[in-house]
Amino acid sequence: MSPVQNVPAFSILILMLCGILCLVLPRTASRRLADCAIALVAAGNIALLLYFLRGADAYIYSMGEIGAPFGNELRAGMLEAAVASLFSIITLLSLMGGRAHLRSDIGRQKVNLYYISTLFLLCSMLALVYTNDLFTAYVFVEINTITACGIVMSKEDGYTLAASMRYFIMSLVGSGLFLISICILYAVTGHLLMSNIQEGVAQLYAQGQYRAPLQVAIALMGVGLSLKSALWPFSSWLPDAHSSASASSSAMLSGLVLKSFIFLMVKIFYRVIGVGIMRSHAVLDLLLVFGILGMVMGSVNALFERDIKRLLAYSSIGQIGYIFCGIGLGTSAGVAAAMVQVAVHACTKAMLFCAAGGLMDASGGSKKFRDIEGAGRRDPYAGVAFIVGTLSMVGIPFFGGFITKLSLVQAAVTVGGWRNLLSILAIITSTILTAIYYINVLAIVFRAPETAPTKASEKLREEWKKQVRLDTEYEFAIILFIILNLTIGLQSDRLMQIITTGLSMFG
Amino acid sequence: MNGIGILIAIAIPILGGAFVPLLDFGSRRARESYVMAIVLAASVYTLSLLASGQGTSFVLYHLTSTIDITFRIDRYGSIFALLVSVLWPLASLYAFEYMSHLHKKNRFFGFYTMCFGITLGVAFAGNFITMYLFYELLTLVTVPLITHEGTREAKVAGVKYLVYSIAGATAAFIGMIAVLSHGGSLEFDVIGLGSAATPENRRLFDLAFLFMFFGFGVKSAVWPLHGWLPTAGVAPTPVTALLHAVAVVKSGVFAIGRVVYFTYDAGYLDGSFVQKVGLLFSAFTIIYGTVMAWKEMHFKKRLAYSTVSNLSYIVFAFLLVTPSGLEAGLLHMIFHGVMKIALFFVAGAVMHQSGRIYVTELRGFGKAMPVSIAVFTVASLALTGIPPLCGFLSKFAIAEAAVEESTPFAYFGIAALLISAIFTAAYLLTICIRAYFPPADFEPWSLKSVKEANWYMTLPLVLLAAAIILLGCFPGPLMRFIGGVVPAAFPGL
Amino acid sequence: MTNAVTLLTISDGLSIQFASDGLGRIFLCLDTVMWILAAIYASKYKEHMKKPKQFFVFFGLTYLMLAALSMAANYLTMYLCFEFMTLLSMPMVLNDGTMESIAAARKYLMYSIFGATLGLLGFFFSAYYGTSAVFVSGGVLDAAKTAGKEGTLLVTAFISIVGFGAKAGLFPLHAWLPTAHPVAPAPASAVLSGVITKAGVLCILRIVYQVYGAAFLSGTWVQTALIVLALITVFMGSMMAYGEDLLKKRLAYSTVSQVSYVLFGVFTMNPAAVLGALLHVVYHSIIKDCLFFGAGAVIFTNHKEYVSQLRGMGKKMPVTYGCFTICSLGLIGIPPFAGFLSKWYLATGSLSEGLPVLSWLGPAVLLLSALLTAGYLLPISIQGFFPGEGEKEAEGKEAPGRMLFSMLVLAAATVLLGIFAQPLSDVMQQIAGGLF
Amino acid sequence: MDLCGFTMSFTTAGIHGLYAVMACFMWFVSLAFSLEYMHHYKHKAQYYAFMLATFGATAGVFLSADLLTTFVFFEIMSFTSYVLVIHDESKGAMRAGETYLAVAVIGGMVMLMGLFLLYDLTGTLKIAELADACAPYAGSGRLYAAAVCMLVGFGAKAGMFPLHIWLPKAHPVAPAPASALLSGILTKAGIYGALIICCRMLAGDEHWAAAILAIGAVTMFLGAFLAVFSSNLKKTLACSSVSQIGFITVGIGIACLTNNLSEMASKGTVLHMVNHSLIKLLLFSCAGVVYMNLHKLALSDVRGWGRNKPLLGLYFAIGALTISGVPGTSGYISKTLLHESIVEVIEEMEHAGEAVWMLKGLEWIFLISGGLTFAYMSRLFFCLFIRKNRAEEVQKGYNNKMHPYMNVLSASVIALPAAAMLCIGAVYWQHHYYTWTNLKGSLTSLAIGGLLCLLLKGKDLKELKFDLEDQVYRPVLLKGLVPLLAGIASILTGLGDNFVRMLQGGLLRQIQPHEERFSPMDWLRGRRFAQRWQEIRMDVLDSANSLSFGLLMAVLGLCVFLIYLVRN
Repeated sequence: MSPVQNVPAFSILILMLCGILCLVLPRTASRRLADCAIALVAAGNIALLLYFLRGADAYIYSMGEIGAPFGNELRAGMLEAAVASLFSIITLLSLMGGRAHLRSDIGRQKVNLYYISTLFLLCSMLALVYTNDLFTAYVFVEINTITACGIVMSKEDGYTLAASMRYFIMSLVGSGLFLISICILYAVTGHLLMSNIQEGVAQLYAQGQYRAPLQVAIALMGVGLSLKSALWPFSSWLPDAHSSASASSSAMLSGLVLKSFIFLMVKIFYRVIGVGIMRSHAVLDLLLVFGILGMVMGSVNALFERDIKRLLAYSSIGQIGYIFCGIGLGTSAGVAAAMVQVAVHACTKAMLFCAAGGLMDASGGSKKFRDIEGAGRRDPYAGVAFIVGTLSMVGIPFFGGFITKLSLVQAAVTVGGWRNLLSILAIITSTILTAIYYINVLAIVFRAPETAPTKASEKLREEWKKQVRLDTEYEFAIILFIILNLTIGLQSDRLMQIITTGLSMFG
Repeated sequence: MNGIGILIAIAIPILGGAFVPLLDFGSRRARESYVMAIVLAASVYTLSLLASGQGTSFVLYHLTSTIDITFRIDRYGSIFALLVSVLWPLASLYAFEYMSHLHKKNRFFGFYTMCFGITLGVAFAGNFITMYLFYELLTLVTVPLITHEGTREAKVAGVKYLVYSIAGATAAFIGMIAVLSHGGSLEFDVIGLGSAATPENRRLFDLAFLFMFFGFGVKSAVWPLHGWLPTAGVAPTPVTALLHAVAVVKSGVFAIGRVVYFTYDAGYLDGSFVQKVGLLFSAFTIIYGTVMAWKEMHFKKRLAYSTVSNLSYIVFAFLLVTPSGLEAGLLHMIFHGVMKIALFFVAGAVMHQSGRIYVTELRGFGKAMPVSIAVFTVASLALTGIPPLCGFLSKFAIAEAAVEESTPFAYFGIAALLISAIFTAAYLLTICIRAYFPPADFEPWSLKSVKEANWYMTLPLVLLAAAIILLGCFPGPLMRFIGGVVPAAFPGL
Repeated sequence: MTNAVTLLTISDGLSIQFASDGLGRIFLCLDTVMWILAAIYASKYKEHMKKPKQFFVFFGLTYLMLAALSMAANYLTMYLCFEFMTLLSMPMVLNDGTMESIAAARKYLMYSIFGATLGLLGFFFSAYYGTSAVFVSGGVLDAAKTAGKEGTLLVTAFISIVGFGAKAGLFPLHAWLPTAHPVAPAPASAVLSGVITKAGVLCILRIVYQVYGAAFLSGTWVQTALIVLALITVFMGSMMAYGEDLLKKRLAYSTVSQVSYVLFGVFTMNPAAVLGALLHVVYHSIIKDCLFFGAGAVIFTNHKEYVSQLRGMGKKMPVTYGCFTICSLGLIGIPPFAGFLSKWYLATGSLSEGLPVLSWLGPAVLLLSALLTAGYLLPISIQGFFPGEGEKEAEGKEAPGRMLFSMLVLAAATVLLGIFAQPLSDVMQQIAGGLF
Repeated sequence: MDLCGFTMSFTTAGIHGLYAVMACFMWFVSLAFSLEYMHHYKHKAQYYAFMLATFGATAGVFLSADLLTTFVFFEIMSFTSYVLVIHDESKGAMRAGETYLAVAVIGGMVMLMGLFLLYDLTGTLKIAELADACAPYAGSGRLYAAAVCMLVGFGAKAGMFPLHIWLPKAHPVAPAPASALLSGILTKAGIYGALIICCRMLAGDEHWAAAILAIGAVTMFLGAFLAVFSSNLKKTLACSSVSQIGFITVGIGIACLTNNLSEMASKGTVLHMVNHSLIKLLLFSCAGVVYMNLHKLALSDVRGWGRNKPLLGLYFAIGALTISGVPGTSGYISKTLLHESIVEVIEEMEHAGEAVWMLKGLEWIFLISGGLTFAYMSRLFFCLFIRKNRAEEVQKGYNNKMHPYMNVLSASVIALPAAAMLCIGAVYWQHHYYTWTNLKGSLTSLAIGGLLCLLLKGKDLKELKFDLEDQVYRPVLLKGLVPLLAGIASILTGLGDNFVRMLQGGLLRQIQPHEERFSPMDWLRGRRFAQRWQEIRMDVLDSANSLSFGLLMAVLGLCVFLIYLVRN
């Protein structure tokens, strides 16, 4: 039992503790505390990842000494460590990236509350990643919902409140369904710990009993978590929520929150219900079809958008579709592709949202394309970040997007029949559409001002250019983001290894 | 000279081009000399590489366990590199003068020079992934060149070009991955599918081939996917001349050649269903291209459609999957590049000097712009296939290869060749007639304002005309250089 | 073709070679003589032209190409010279610069290039299936390679012959002749129909006898199809000429029909018929040039284009009309003059070849066309010399000296070659024999 | 001697020589006569040039030893004689010349075709070798084809039935000496050819002989019939030529039938040819004299002119008597020979038991046409020399013989042929010609003639309305055949051009500058429902963002999940 092994428990506890402390500390102190806490957690998780990389096997970490039925367990493997460290790094970077907006959007006195909800958000995400107990998972799902709505509501203008309320209600519906499915599982198998439930379910399937309740449980589980992670039919809340929130919060929401629920769904499917049953289970076809619809519909809607943040939100729906298409393929290669997309999309989308924040600063806070024209020239950091983001989204080698497309196509090609054809067609159309609207935005962002339509907007742009304040922290975050994306792109080989070994340890 | 030389050859124009928009040049002269220096350095270096560095390869980066970015100079790639590196300096010289009255020159020349490096990347790519990388970058770099003039028309053309290219690239990418995942090797020095081509996954390899054929077919303007080429005619002439006659479209055809000869081999493709499909589509495009060229009265659109048809010459030759077919295709690739760039330059010169874009407005230009129209006549005679000039040679080689193949599809190809020769004569020579022999009641003073372009434009024209004539009469060394490809592509022979 | 001179070797299979053989020599002498006379004629006619300088430039260049064509030793050189001859002779047609002449020139160019391209098809196949690039009497096809491929080779032979037939005014592609001639200046149309159509005939001769070989083609459906085409052209040409009022267009249609006499002889692939064909080549060039010179003289001096306007001109232009009448009689085939002998050999050759129906139908059509030729040529001379006393006095003066000189030379040639034809027919006999 | 690219051979053997001499004699007489005749004519130089040229050509035709040489001179003769026909360029002359030339050229072409077929069949055209060259192909169709073609050629020149139309028109318009030669010698050239065909190539072929006899009979009767009804002096003589040619054709037919064995037939034919030439020379000269003085030829005008011109009357009488075959004249001898040859053949055939009625009919037609000949000749003689002109003063004008109507030279020259005929008659004055059977034949025809002459005396017969050429040949040829062929030719010529024009109009239509190409997107954008779609989309978007829509979609998704999972 090397000291590193208890990193998961410690990281959750530290985040809770700091969350509470922030309540009482003054503004600047709470800011520094939150940053340190997140940095510490990130370091811990990276150490854990290195530990696993040196060849250790996944282990169960039981909380306290109480026995099985009542005690609580965490399970840590290479995949969990990697995802957790990624989440924490991105949260840190998003906070730093969106700092300027926090000041202007949230106002002085409420900043502490913002830090509290961020910390608790990260704590709940790490818990979802590590937990091995269904009920704990439900508890942290609830915490996650509340804190996510919290960081959305923090912006306090009429439109955001309406959007967050809509987001809150839809999430509660999702977690409600999730709770019902847990109750059914508990009623049927009598256990709450994932490993025990798995044995129970395996027995039931073997004896052929309770087939219907199990199906219903899986269905509710699927719908609940899809709703939380914005799979296409259930994603109508996402565009308003993510676009109206402030830069850092939308980065966290799009990048991390959605992914945590997906990670939970994968864990439940493979650890609770078991690989054998899931391989040929009908829910995967549904996930594949809705995933494909999501890919296409997300991109189509993004094509017609004239507001940069809504465009990025719709693009998230599309990318989530990608992930579910990977899961829906049913093979381990498919899930690996999904996991790669989780990692890559997290980094890219967070960076894009921060860059969008920067562009909005450089064009007087407006999100409309008309005003953003030439913003890339005024705020070069945001411009370059946007270029890297677009290249990755389009799938140019050397960038993250390429490896996702590569792995997904590899997975799709090995699967035979209609799945193969449908997914390939979807990939082609979504790549084209993504390329169109991203490069369209790129063209607008970098269009030389001379061709802008009116004289008046000429003068306006001049003052905006003067307004751009030098914000070192924001630039530092953008640079880090770009480095993170490039490393993911270049080190994609090692990332692939981590994910595949992680998955093999997963079951 | 180890592999690093290849990287340098590619890096000089890309980095050089990237810096152009950033440096602010005092005068036009400074920018031109800088750009010309970069381009000349790159092409001279590449030519020296071609001479000495045959066969060296260099692994830049291991992307994943099975895939890495490698560069290799093999005879097939060096032919394309030769064409590009010879024509780029000429095109740049031409572009300096042409762009004199257009705005945003820095940005234009930046992308223009980067494009040179990326095309070299396509030529020297060692395996499919590297070629795909540079293929995609080529699209992204050329989009701003097309939308350079900023008019609504240019933007529509840019988006259309982007959509077609991205769709094509993705389809090719999927085909490539299908081959990779089923055991085929993507390396270009491993010829053919070898053991992987077992009967049961034959259908999948056929499907993959079709995906790749039509994927790369977008750039080489095969019939259903050619829509973007004529609309891209609105771009400034150096772009249409160099990219849409030489670099971009030829990279599409070059990629199809890689697929046919290096990923699949003659054994697999000869007589197969996909070969028939390919031959049929390319032969039909030959006819479609020339007929549309005859129908189009807009000068550059007419030349664009003529490019559509001539590219399918090369695709048709490649798909014959015989050594003579490969040689014929490469020969036409080079000759068509030279001829078509000359024609586009003349079109550009006419447009630059007199602003006339329609073919019917060229009456009496024979006297007004003697040099340009003379070069135009030489180039159109060559393209029509009049013997001493180079056009005939490649047309003859393709026809010979088709006759050797002697299958119904090959004969349909020959018929297409002849029909297109007739239409080429129709839509090019009528322009020469209008230019040289205006009707009796034509007042020469109406062209008083039109003078011959200055030496920036006429020098490349004259050099190209000389090249057309010399290549036509003394193709010996070039044909031997191309002959070297056969042992690489056909290890069995 | 022995001792070919190689001007330029492009690649192993392709080279531009020249060699002089019997056939080539006939055509070269013919071109040279006709060109000299046309030049003399044009030196006076140029006052009537708008751009004489441009005319003479292309006049000379076309001669150069024609000479090269007759000396061409392989298919490639022949095709090259053929294309350039078209390109260089086209400006002569649009010399007047009227919109109509430009349209006619474009039509001429397009038909010839269409024909040449079809001819190219023959080149592709013969280059592959043939043994030697140089023309060899009796055909170059390599028996081993063409074992299974006769069908396709016959098709290509038919297409390339019809292609080159475009220049010789063979039926499907003859339409450019009647449009190009009325607008071209007289010396140009004289040379165009007298000599340049013969270039097409020369190419067809080379292809039939020295690329595919008479043995390969005779007796096949290609031969029958080609003879039928030739006969259709013979009949159609003379029929259209019979009804045409514009003098030069009438002569153009007559060219269409007369050149198909030659083609009929070539396609019957019989030594006597070929002899007749070669003779007719010479005779037709001489006669037709003289007729066109006559027509040109009438236009030059009295600006009258239509036949109906020429009543009674014979009295005013005795020499012109004299030559015109002699040549018309020659063309109709009245014995003492030149035309008769070639018709004689054509008919006897065709009959002795013994093709099922065509052997007698051929001569019948030839004679019918001769009758029609009489129908459209004699009235001109008759109305010229014997207008009938009722008509008013036609005004007009005789053509200038240099024009008359050319016409007189040609008329004399018609008479002399008609009567003392033996030396000429011996030479032709020897050459025709050599082809088989 | 090889000329025109092949060897021309000449011979003076047998009939060739005879007719060459005849040609010389005829030309001598007519030229001498035309000295005076042409005295006040225009284009004299042209007339004499072409007379000599025609003489040369005709001599060539007769002297040629092989058919090719014959054809060469035949063509030259046609064209040179054409100029003689249209000598005075009057409207009638031009039209007649046109017909003459057309028949000549068509005849020439068809004969050439015959020569081709013959040459192809036998390999030789030498007249001497023809007989045994054609023997092996006796009944073959190709030989018949060749023979028919050649017969058309020669028959056209001779004036046989279907192609005789030019004779009645050409002679009246030609100057008298020329028309004398035309009907005297040129027709004989045609007969010369026919002779070669029948007696050399197809001697002894019944079918061929029957055909020739039929043509001969028709020509004979038709000629005579037309002559009786013609009201123009020269036209009557021309028609009589046609009829006499018919007689000679019958003779040839008989010779061919008897395979040259019947000596009477061949001698009769030759003699009759000679007689006819001389008669026509004489008669046309007389007509020439009449025209020379009166410049009129219609019988009604010329009536009674010769009453006080005994010399002319004598010449005309000699001619008339000889041609009618009155016993004692050379005409009688040749006609009797022909008649007897027919009778001989009839007896022979009767003896052999074959059907003879056809030949009997022929004999009767022979006699009737002989009678008709006598009738129209006597009508001419009476009209010219016996009857008085209806108008008194015209008759008075004719009577006062103030200036000589023909000078001494022409008088003596005309005397020559008359004298020649008389001495021929005398030479053959042997008895056996005058046996009763021979006499019976000629007397019966004379009786018929006399009877007819009495019947028609005094009445002025009007011209025949029916004219074979205008009613039949010209309409069929010019109005029917030529437009049809011209239609076909123009369709063929237009084929290429129309195809190209159709292509350029349709498939290959060039897009003119500034022509808006139809682009589906713009079309859609402009349509009314495009705006409508815009509004719909805005509403959909707004509602899509509402919560209720979100919940609705969630519920739908849940239902799909449940249904799908429970089902399988």
